[in-house]
Amino acid sequence: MLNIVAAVAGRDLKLAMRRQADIVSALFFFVIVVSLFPLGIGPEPDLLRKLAPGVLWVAALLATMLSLPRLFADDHRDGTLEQLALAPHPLGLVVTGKVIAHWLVSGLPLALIAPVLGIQFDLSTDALLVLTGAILLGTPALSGIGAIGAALTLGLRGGGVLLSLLVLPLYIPVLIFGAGAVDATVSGLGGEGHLSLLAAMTCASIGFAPWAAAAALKIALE
Amino acid sequence: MTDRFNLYRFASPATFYPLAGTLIPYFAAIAAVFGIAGLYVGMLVAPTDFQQGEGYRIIFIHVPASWLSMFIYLVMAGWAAIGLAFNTRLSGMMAQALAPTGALMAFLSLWTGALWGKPMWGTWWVWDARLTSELILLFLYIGYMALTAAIDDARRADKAGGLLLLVGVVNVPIIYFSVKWWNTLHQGSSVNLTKSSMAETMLWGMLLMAMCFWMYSIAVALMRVRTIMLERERHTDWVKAILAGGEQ
Amino acid sequence: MIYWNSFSDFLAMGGYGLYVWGSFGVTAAVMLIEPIAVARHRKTTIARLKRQLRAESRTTAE
Amino acid sequence: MLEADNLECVRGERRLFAGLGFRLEAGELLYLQGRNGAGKTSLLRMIIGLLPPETGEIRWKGEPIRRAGESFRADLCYLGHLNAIKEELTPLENLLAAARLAGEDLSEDDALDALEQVGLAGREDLACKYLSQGQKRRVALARLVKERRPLWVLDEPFVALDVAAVDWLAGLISAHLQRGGLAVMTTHQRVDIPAGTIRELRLS
Repeated sequence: MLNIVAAVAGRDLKLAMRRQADIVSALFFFVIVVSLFPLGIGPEPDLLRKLAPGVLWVAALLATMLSLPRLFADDHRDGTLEQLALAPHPLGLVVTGKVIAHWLVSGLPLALIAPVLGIQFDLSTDALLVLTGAILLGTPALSGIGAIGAALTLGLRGGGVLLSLLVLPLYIPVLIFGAGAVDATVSGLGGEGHLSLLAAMTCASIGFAPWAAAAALKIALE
Repeated sequence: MTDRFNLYRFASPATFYPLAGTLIPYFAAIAAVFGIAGLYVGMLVAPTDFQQGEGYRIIFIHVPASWLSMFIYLVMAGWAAIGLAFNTRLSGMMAQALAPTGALMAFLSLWTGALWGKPMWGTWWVWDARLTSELILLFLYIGYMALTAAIDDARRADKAGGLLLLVGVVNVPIIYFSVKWWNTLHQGSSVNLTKSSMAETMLWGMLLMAMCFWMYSIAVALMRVRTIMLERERHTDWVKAILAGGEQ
Repeated sequence: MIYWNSFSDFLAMGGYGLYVWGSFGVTAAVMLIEPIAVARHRKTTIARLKRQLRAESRTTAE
Repeated sequence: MLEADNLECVRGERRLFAGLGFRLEAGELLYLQGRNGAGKTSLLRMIIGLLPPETGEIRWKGEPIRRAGESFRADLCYLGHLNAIKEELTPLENLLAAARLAGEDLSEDDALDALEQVGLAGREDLACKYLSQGQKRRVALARLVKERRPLWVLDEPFVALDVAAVDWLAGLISAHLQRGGLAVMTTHQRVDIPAGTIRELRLS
């Protein structure tokens, strides 16, 4: 069972490594969007500190959205998806592998670069730590929920825009608790509660979302 | 066994189409009766609210519209579950027929909420948990309609839309509680709908209006589902017979 | 039984007239326009399907 | 072993076929014929279980394939008209990855051997995007060399192959049938398969 998850994740990672430009451009998108905000709203540290959690999280959502349309589209176009659906294991496990690989190349880099961007917003060390932790904990849920949207819009006209329309409303709880964790730390309340809720949401969506996405893929393959 | 047989029979578009046609005028008439009664009680009989003055009368459409917007989403998800489990053709058509009405109810809820908020809270929009959730619900409706519209094959549209509805229905409570929690954290209790002990006539007015909205939604959805049926089943004999028979 | 003293009182809604009637007006408009739009859509659909049916029967007859 | 009864296929608004059935035993090959749009590919997709039939049922070893699920898919090898290879990976990597994802153990020696048989010796380490159309098809076909699953479903396997490759593939399918395997395939060109019983099904 773990074999197949590892096999799929390993193959997707290998493919991503041969196409590093995709990872790098999503990351740069994140950096640029976040850096635009101080230019737009002014350099007052107090204001920036207040806005930082929201800005960083919204940018993280958008950066995740960028890579989602390709999650299944490449495999669909070259026929690999059919082979995956015909393999003698549950399709949900295959999707789990793909979601893990997606997180490793989209969510994880965001978490690693987020503290650097947080410094632009004059966040304290505590807040930077919580920010990294929140993005680490929350982004797997984004990949999981996003997989459902990517599977539902597979092969459709204007799939990318439609995907954002379907997925962004479902991202709201992650946004609220992710930004809330940093916010609470900035205002000295402690973000542990938020972080544990984020972790719970991530566990739930990693367990549930791949199966919903697998059902959507089967519909798309009919 | 006969019950089961009948259920299946009504689930077939060929039997449901004429049945819906007969039912629509009744639902429309019931909606009108409830509407008149509700407006009479709500607008003419009910006394003013001691806190909110006459402005509270918006409640007679705001609350029914909000209820219906949530209720219709649940009903659509129910149809979706039936459709995915039993592969019935009617389910997807019903879900699609209900979606625009549900979206309109969500819109009305937001619109009346804004018009209520302005005199009461001094602002058109507050990030109140209820209003925010209602906005997200509207997004979910729009997402569903956009998805089903983007898929050319009707059966695939039904199944994909159904799956989205089920995912949405799981998420709605999560979204509601996270927004609520976020809201209390940020706003404190400054904005709170005061739960004034509602006069009995007011409650009656609200219930009557809710019944009116409910019956109205059924009537419109049935109208819409009949068109969808004709379109989807245009190659079947029963539709050809109807078209040849010159029905308006 | 009726609560209002005069019709102009009713219209003014204790100063909230704009908001109350704005809500009720838009709701009434929506509930009027929606069935009309659905009925019109139905009519055009039926007309189009009839045309298609005629075109089909003509091609099969030939 | 493979039976289908009363299959009906509706795509969009069109009914492609109805009341279709067949039986296929070990060592037999089923040719699906018919003009474009007759539903050949749809029937193949029904047989592999991706497309549920409107009515009717397909059984493998007596059990409906929808119920058999994974145990049916463990007996199935499908080659679609898409190659299912990754442009960024080398032929060798493609072959090994495909085997792993299909839940099989394929040693590197076996994979190299298969690539040699399809005439790709010396190109094992070149990313597939540098290969020609025909060579890419050969990478896809290389999967069949070590394939020992009993049921092969092949969609237009001879397209884009030169004469020598067509003969080689015909020999491969023959060997599969001789081992007691079953094969279902669509093809425009008649190719002589030297062994096994050949059945035909014409979709109109």
